[in-house]
Amino acid sequence: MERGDVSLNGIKIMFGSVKVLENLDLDVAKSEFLVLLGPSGCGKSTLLNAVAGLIDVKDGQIWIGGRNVTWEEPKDRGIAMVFQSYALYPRMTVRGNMSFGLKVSGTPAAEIARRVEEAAQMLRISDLLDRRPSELSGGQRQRVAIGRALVRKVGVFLFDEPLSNLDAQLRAELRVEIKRLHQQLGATMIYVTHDQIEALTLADRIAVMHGGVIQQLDTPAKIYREPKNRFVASFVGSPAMNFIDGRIEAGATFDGGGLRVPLAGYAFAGNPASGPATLGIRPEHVVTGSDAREGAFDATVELVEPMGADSLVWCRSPGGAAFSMRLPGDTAVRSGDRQRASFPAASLSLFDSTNGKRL
Amino acid sequence: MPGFPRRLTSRAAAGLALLPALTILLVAHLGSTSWTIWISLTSSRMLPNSNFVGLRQYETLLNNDRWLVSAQNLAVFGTLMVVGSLLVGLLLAIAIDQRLRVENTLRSIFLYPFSMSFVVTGLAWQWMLNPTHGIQKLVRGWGFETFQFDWIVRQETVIYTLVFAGIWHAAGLVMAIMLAGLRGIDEEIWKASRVDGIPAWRTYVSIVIPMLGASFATAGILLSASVVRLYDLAVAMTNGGPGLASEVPAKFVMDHLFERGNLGLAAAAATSMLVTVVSIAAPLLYARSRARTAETRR
Amino acid sequence: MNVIEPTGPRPKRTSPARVGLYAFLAISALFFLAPLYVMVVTSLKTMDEIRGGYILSLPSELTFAAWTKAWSSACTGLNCNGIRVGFFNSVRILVPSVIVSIAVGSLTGYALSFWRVRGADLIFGALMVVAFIPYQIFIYPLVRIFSMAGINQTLFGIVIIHTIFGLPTMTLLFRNYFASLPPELFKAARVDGAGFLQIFRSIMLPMAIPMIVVAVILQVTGIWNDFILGLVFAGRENLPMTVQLNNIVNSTQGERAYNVDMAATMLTALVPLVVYFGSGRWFVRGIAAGAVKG
Amino acid sequence: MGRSRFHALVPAAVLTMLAGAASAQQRAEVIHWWTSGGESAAVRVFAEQFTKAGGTWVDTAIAGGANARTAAINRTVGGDPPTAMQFNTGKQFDDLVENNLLADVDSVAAAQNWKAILPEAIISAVSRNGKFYAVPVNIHGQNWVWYNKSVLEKVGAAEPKSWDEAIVVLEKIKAAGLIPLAFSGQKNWERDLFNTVMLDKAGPVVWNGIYTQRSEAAARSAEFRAAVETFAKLRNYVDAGSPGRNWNDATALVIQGRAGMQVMGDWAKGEFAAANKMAGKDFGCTLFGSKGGGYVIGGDVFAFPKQKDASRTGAQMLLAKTMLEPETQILFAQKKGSIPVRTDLDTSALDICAQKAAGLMKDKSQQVASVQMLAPPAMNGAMEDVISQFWNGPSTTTDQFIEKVVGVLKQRY
Repeated sequence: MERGDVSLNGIKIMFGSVKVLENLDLDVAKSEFLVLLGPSGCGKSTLLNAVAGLIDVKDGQIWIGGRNVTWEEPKDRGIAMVFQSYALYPRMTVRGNMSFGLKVSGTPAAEIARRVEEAAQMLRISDLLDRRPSELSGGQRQRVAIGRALVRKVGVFLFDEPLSNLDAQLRAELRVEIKRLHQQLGATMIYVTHDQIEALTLADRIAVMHGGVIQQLDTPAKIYREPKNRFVASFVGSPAMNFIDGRIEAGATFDGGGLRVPLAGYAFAGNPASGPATLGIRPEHVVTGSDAREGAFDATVELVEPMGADSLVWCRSPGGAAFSMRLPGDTAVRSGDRQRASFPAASLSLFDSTNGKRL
Repeated sequence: MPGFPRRLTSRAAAGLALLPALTILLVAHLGSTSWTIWISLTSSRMLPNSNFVGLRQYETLLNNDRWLVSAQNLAVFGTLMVVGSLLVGLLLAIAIDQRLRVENTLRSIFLYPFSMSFVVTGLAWQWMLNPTHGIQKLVRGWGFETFQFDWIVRQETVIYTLVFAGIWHAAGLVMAIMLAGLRGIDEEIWKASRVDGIPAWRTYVSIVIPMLGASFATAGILLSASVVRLYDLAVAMTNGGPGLASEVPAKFVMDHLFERGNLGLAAAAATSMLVTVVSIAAPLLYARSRARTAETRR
Repeated sequence: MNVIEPTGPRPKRTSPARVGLYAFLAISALFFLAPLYVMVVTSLKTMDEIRGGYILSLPSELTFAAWTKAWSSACTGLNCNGIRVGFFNSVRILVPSVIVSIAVGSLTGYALSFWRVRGADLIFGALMVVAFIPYQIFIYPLVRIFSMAGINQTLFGIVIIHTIFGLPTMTLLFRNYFASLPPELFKAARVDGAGFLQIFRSIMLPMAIPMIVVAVILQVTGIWNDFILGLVFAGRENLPMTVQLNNIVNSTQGERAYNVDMAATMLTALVPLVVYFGSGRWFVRGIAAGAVKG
Repeated sequence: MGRSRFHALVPAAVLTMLAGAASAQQRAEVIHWWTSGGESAAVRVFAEQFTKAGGTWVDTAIAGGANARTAAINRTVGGDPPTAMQFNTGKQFDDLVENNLLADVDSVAAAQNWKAILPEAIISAVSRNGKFYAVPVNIHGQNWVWYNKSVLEKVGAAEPKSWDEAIVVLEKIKAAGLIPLAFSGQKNWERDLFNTVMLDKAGPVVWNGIYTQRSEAAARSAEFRAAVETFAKLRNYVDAGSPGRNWNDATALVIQGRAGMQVMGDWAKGEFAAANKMAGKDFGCTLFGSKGGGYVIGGDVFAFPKQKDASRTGAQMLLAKTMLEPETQILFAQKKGSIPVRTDLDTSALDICAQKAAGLMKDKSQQVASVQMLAPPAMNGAMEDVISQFWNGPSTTTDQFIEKVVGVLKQRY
């Protein structure tokens, strides 16, 4: 078996007697940007800490850069890490923060200075080197924290929700920064977040986690378009995907919410079956007005949420199922209006009603 | 509250919250302190009188061997006891913070001395340190005939035995304060230092201990205050002896206040202690206050 | 390449550092326990053995007579009912005094740390200076003030007294703790529109739990072991347990029964000890969430 | 609720309830510092006699003289005085008299004819400006020398009669490998030892010269110097463990025969009794007074703060009277180990040491007043400090010590 740059085999992690992760496998390719995405408590941070060596695994192996590092100390694993709270050493200057680890490991002073300078330039914090963390803004602090990781000159970077403590604007700004860094360095990065926008924008691949299990590991596009189960479908995407409960009849028609949606053109994962199912469709995939095709119906508009470029329009199907659709920002639709709509089969996701798996 | 700007009511609330403290400070503390200063200028004996005698009590005080010796003793005891307790307390806190299974038990062991009245624990110390039936006798009984541990009966060394017992008594509290400080430190700091490859001891020395400034200040002031007010320990362990070798200022105040019925002299002694404390503390507090103002301005 | 491929948890190796840690803790524990050992063995001996034997030796025959005597039949003056007599008085003084003094102290510390009240530094400085004065010197003037206010010799009076004498340390404790918290916390709450008391109750107090534990330790110990203030201010109906303890151990001319003295002291210390043991859970709280240390 | 429980636990209160409600006005709250077993038995004598006389004794015991006095004085000042409060026989209540806080007991004194039945020193100790302000209840001898009979027999020594003889005996005990002088190195006992030596070597004239007249000449006299030198010699006869020791631990050394003798007040008898040792059989007691006045008398008194409620004054007078009744006096002395303050009683019921003391009480020339009776507490404290410094600092010369004593005498108190 080909091993990735970071490879986890059969990881099991316990907190006392509570099982957090079990039998988890994950391979991250060299220079890949992998995002661990999931709600809080899903085990993503725990997993990252295990990769860093900050938490002992109960079972399984961790390989980094072709070495089995399961029993190695964090410093020997060839990783660097950036934390949500920045974790800067408050009584040291920025320079001190960035150089302390190197100093302790006995790196020559000239080399330390060079690396600090380089990292500071890359992150545009050269002016701040003699300040203390308490004198910096949140965004500056996180840059310093990233700088402290950069000077380690390692192949693998771990980010533990690094942007969660920042406000929206800074978050967007630093997101770009990190993306740029990734391209510049060509390093492997594992990035934990609960923010799907970050995941979709940054990742080469996303691992969506829930309940200690990787629900789906795929490219952002695939995760967005073909969620493997109902959890992934509902967690990824904003505004959220619409779900309508019903049944599939003869593998050809979805019947629910007073609608009959033809399924010709839907790529079933297995053999088309019949039975109870949930139909999922993203608001932007709803076809409206004169573009509506097979299975078109008239929906009643209940609420319009203008969001600038788009408007999110909340409707109700003839059978009473609520769903939203995305219309251009300048739409004239108002609540109480009737809106023609159809669900094109190619954009649908169908899930088994019992186990939530994609059909 | 509708109709009121929140800012104003909160400010007012903050002022209101200080009212009890302010009342206590003005009525009880400042009132009593001014009274003490006034009494130190009178010839009061067991009960206060208003017979003004100027600085006579202070003159007596400065010619009093015991007072002078007490002040010296306090300087030695205070320095060793504060530094020692901070050090021992910090080490205990760090040791106990290593996720030990017996943490709760150990914490109680280190704290229990603080729970007991010195009247009798002082006696236990006195017995242990007494050369004729304490540790010295025990060790000699093991065959080390020349073993000598008679500090408590020698004038030059008795003060160090008070330091022992003082540390024994106070280190647990320092440990609790330091532990509270340690537990307040962000776990991610630890993770970051581990990833950085900084050894645990180095993390403590260079990163964590510098972050415990507030804990040090708290413990330091509490210890200093207890040092200046040190009384029970000296009474129970050595009663100030041998000779005057373990006399301390607070004991001087207490003895003259009650047993010796010399309120004027006791008040003069207390006032002198107060003046000393203020002259040491005021510049520190002033500097701190300025530093704080400077920081908030930025 | 390792012969065994590393899998699962790191093999537990006892590092020299760990050995040193345990050695340090063991020696410290011995140092701290030594006087307790002396007290316990003494309390289990007969007076004849104490007079004749070595203080460090184990009792030749165990007797718990001193403990029962200390609790229920030692003379503390005319009455010979041991130290239990004042137990409930002590509890009645302790509970309100601890609560009130910590409440006032924490509120003052909070107001002095986050709220830029004018003269805050002056108030704090004055309180710190007061902490250094031997408090016994305050007794006489406070007796006069209290009797003028009509609360001398009452339970209310002694609670106020403990609040007065606890104020400097309580304020210090909380002010310094709050000052060490990140100011963003406070600012964020202000921006969210929380008021003075709301921030205090729902943000600051929960964060200060380790410090509250310390404050409780300090106050419970101080108030429970207080003798002179209770004696002078509480009134004869409310005299605390320490008065009985003092009566047992501190007689100048009477014959002394060390075994009873020791037992009485340990019995009196039980309440603070229970508090220390009970506070453990709260101490651990701060570390509960996935703590990892070297 | 606190009140009712407290009462239920106090036997005296129970007795009162039986006596009936009529005695409600005769309720007396007494603050004293007699708390331990033997002391408690002694104070019970007062309580029971008072109850018999129709009073109700409400007991407030607080160990440690300074503690009890602090509580009592602060309550008096705070307007809630106890009915009676204990003092050592001496000058401790001077300030209360000056501040007009004490009631006089002249009526009782006249009725019981105190002037005839009390020793002169005691009379002057309890009266101020011609009025009696306290009732004396007992006499404690402060300068007893206790010795273990078998130790003295073993080294072949007889009971010494003076400190010069005692030093010979101490030397013999030392040669036998025992602790010659059992000593408790705390300031007040160091002072008592010094006073004991001083009285024997320098006599009552110098004693009064120092403590009453505060005369520099007395301190510079040859007799005083001789006393100081003898006192200094005694350092050779105490063991290394003596500093800081409690007096009863020193007594225990004598009881066990590990030490030869001890200088201590007659309350030490309580320790001997607790160890089942008999005076005259197991241990001996003696007093040194080569120049007369060999018995230092101190003791305890009760004073009566002025009451707002006049009805409580009756209880005060009843209590004062009861305490000096002959029966009370003898019973109390037996329990307390002291001797009665009255000189007109039959003391054959007391132990032989007490009888010896009671004998001396009949002859004024055999007594001196204790330093507490002669000098204010502040001066006694200052003397304590100087004596302690000298005792523990062998490098201090006799001359230096005498200069320091002169310094103490010159100070204003």
